[in-house]
Amino acid sequence: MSFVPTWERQTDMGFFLETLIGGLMSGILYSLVALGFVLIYKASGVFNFAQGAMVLFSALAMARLAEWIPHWFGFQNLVLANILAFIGALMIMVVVAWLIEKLVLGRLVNQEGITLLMATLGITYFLDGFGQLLFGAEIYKIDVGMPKEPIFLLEHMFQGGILVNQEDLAATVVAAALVAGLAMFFQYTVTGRALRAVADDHQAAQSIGIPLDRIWVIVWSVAGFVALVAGVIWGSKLGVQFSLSLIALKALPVVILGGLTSVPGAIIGGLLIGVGEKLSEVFIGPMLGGGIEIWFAYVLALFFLLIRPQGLFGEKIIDRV
Amino acid sequence: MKKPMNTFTMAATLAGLALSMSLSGAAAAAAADAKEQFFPVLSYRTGAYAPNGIPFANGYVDYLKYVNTKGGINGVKVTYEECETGYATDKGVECYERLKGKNATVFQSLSTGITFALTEKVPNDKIPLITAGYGRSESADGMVFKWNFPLTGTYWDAADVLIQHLGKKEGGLDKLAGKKVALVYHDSPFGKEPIPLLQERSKLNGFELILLPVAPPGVEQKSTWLQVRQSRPDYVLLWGWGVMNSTAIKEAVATGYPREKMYGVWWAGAEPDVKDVGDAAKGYNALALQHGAEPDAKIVKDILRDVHGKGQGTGAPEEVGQVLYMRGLSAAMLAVEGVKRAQERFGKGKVMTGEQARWGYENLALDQKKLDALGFAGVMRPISTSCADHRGAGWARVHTWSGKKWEFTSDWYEASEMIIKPMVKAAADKYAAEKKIERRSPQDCQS
Amino acid sequence: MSLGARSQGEVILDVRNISLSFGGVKALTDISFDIRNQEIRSIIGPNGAGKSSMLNCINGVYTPQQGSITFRGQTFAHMNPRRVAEMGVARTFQNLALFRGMNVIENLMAGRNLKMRSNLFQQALNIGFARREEVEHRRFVEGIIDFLEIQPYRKMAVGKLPYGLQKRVDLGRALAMEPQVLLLDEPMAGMNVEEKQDMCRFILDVNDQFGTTIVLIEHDMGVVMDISDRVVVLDYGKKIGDGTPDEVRENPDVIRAYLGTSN
Amino acid sequence: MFYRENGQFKTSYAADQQIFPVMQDRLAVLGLLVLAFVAVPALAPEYLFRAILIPFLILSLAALGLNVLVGYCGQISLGTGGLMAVGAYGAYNILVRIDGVPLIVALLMGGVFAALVGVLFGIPSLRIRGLYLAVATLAAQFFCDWSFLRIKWLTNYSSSGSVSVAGLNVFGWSVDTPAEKYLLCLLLVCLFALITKNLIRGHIGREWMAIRDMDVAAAVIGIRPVYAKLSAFAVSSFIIGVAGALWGFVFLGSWEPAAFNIDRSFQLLFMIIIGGLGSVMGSFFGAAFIVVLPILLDQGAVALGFDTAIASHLTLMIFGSLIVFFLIAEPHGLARLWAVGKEKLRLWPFPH
Repeated sequence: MSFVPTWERQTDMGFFLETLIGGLMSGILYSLVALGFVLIYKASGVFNFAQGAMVLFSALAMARLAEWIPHWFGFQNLVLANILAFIGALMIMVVVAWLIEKLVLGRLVNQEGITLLMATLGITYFLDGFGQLLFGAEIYKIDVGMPKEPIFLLEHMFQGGILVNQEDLAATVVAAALVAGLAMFFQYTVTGRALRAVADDHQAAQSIGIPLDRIWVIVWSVAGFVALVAGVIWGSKLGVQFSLSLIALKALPVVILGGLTSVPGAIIGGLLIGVGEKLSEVFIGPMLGGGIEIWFAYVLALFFLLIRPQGLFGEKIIDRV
Repeated sequence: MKKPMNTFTMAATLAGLALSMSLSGAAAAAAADAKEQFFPVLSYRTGAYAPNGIPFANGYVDYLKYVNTKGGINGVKVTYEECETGYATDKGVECYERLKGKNATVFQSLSTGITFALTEKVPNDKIPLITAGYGRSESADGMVFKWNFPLTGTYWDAADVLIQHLGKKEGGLDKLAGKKVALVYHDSPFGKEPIPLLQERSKLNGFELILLPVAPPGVEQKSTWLQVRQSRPDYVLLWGWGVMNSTAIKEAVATGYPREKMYGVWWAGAEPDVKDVGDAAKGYNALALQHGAEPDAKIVKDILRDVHGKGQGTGAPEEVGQVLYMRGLSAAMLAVEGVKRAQERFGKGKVMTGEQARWGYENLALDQKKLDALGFAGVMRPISTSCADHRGAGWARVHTWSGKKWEFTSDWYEASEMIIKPMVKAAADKYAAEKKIERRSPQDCQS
Repeated sequence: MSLGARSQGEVILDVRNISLSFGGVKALTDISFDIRNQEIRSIIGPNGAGKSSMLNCINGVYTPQQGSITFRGQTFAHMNPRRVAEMGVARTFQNLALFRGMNVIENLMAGRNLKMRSNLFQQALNIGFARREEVEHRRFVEGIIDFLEIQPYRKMAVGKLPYGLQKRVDLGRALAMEPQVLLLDEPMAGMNVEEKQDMCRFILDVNDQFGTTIVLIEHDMGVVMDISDRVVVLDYGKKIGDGTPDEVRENPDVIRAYLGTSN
Repeated sequence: MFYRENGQFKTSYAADQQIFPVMQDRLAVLGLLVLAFVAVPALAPEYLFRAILIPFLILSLAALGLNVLVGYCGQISLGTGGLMAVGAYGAYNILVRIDGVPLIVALLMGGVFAALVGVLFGIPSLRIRGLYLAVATLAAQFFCDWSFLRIKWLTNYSSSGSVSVAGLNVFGWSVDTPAEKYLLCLLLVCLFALITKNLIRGHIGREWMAIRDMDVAAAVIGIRPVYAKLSAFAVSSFIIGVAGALWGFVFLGSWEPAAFNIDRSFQLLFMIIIGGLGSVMGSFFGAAFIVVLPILLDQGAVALGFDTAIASHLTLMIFGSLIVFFLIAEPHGLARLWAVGKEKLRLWPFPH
């Protein structure tokens, strides 16, 4: 018998908080994907549309390997299978990153942003096709043993309490940790500093002996890693399936809102968008017939841009003539 | 600026032409002399809806293969060609144009969008269009939609049956008064089809209808379920397709909405929708378009023996008998039976044109005896179409996910004519007016 | 040409107490100077002295925080580029700002945009008026092309031209506006001697033939001292000298700015 | 040898300013117009019309419109699909709400609506630039999609939200055979190609390009960015709107908002990038490439005996790689390749 909660009628405040928390939870996931964009844009000036495809690709790899590896090696330990699958998927993403640098970006240096954007769209097509060809197009399962049932918080404060889903909670923690970790990595590690140097000025970076191509491979690998984590989180929640690649569209308003070049921007932008779209859908949506959250996220970003054309944390542009 | 464009395209398109001709030319020629009945298959094995598209396509193709193992349609060999639409309308149109030239018998798109586009084209090409359990609800009116056949039921039937079932649960339709019913729907023509009927019903039975659209493909439903939690409906109707279904069930789990109170349309009640949710989906209900999962049906055993047994199987054998596989299977069966019926009039053992096949579909008379003979005992109920009624039957029942498999949990319902008929007529007339077409005359029905 | 006479001409552009800063950085502090009709007025100063910023204020590209600019008796707290152009002020740019995607003729024709009247529909259908107008302005532009001696490059994309010629096209685009005041931002930077001589010739001819007032930013002191009527000297955004070339040459602050405080 | 302009001296600027200054070009174009208007309708089979030529023409029209904005005015837009939808539904509403309105008028009105919406969503371009603008335009895309799904009035209260149009009729000429539909599209495409060409060689065109190449310099010579950008948005959206109306009326006949979803926007952006930014003929190249290639690949793969799933996966992969390949091989698009080829031909057989 499946679990049936006793939903008491909620106080408006309780429900508002619940929506807010829900927004923050999806928001942190958007931040995660957005980080992928920002990392790559900072280091190589590429607006990487393939981020979504990479999420799908890595998630597919993870899901399928988790199925196959026990077959190949004949053991039944779920945890071990998942760990091995994760490592395997990660290695695959590194290879992908390396190939992308070698075959595509390495040959497109100093092209205009739009050309690079298109190139990544080409990569998107390729990965979508290749991923489904390799791993299949059906719906697959990533079971990292996340708890599914909701729990109720603050029931003594608000009648009906605040419903929070444990899986989301876990996901949020992981995402938050990763986001923090990446921010650290950028700030304090040697590679991180190198990355920022590259981001600030390619020529200069090269002249002080930072090897661009290797940096790019690293960045794309990191982006691949981010994609993988995002893929695992969403995959275990929604099942791994083609539609995962659409997460990219969720991250776009985030990156422009936060500023293409800003790590904190990606984080804050993600939370803003997440909260904004949930609140809008739940509280404004019904008046407009619902389904407004997609365009609302973009319109929200648009209005921020009208105030700060370079995004919340992006660098200001001054015309020099 | 025509110069480059023309040289360029002519080259390219002529190449494309050459290819497509070389493919089709052969088939068409063959169909003419060697007695072959050609069935085009618009399928989607890729993209966001692949998980549901694949088993359907496999069932469809397997049945066509099976017919040949039984010596074809009264000796006429069945041929088919698949074309991948990816559930995209323009791709579907391209496939239609590519395949119709090969004496296509009948098209089934398994996509509301493509159905809408093809509905405009089939009358000129004189090819019937079967939309078993989907498409335009008003196309049940054969007097306006001469070439459309929403056999076995439309979305209005589905919605009506669901409400009847809820009424039964409550102990009488009158008990629905004051209850809240939320419709969580795929935000597209497919998802919006049932709304008019549900609104009609809510007026009639006095329940409150809450509409919650989900943007396709439906991976983002958090706010939808927040709203469910807020409005605390007594029942949730799920009008989804593809990944939207499993997502909805997962979100229901996440918000702790009882699965027992969820009822899906017959496109939201198959294995792909629940299998990766597993136990958590236990208790979730959905309509069955007559059949459900039928592992024990005679036809399934036959196919396993005669098609998969001979290594001819399209998909994995364990998928044979699953819900969407059966959906494809029965769709193919209807397509074939129409041709059989047409042969009774235009000559046994002859290849039927699309136009002749159309008569067959309009005069289907599948009684229980025939169905049993076909091995569909317990899978389907009798269907008999007519000039006025292109739907043939409005039967459906509810099945429930046990955590392992789908089990029937209700007996048969029939959609209530008194509500649906006038709605169909009105909608059909509106369409006819828009398209400036006349209702068919009685003598046209004889043709 | 007698220097004295022109320096006596009435003031057509008067810059008063202009101050401009980006964030905290002060680019210009309380700059004032005037420009007389038909004279050649040079602005000199070390790099980063704020010369280009000064022109940008006059053009209305930048908006100064303080000060005013008076043009032919009208005073503005801040200009907008369109209005400045309409009042007959044209401009060339320090590091080329040509329209690289267009050829020479198109660049010059673009300079005529203020003079062209045909509306979108007339152009879309390319009917009589639009077509006639196009031809008539083409004729004018061809005049400039001859004047600047760049006939062979008419149809070449400006991006492909050698640097010196690009500078000429830049000048040509400004001339296409039939300006009364011409702001030249380092027109001879990076040129060899012959090219500089040509450019000087063009500037002087423009000044003579069309009586165009010239405001010149240039590093080459020789050129500046040769052709200018009066010179303004900026350093670190402040005005440190103003007067005839001789006066400026004698000015101790100027000498310090250029030679450092060593002597 | 034969492609040479020696001896073709321009005696007037007007002669020098025509679209095809070289006589051989004029002849070739004439010939190809004859081919397109006479030979093709006579010879081509139905499949070619319905599945390739008609979509190709309509999408080249849309690409042309987008190229005005992106290629000539330098404002990247991802809202194209939405604007096509505005065109289609706008035209539809005119048709069903005003009795006996001529088809052409309805189509053009579709364009007008699209232009209005386009200008509205173009306003941010006055402040926002580059990729930021590109993403911001997605707001237009999603908002349009949503409104046609949600606002019943726009779909004339059809229960499902998808609409369809009656038999097409242009001033008594009823357009129903594929060939006729093809001709209708071809006519409009030629018309708009000509108009666009006129605009971009007129001074409005130069203003767009000036803004694209160096907006500060443009402002200094008196070009108003507001006017230049918004006029580009208007013209571009108008053409795109008409294309959208054709897509709905002529190609699909009955459609839902999903027919103009975001994929369409990307598809069109591909066309102009592959074909060549800032080139009218590039729009046609790009459209041809993007429309025909997947079909060829798909049919090819199927012909080689792959099952349809694998075939379309392969198609995706090859398609993606080809796009990347083209971007690497010739970032300025097929149009540039064409121009280079022509240059070579001009000098042939003498290398210099």
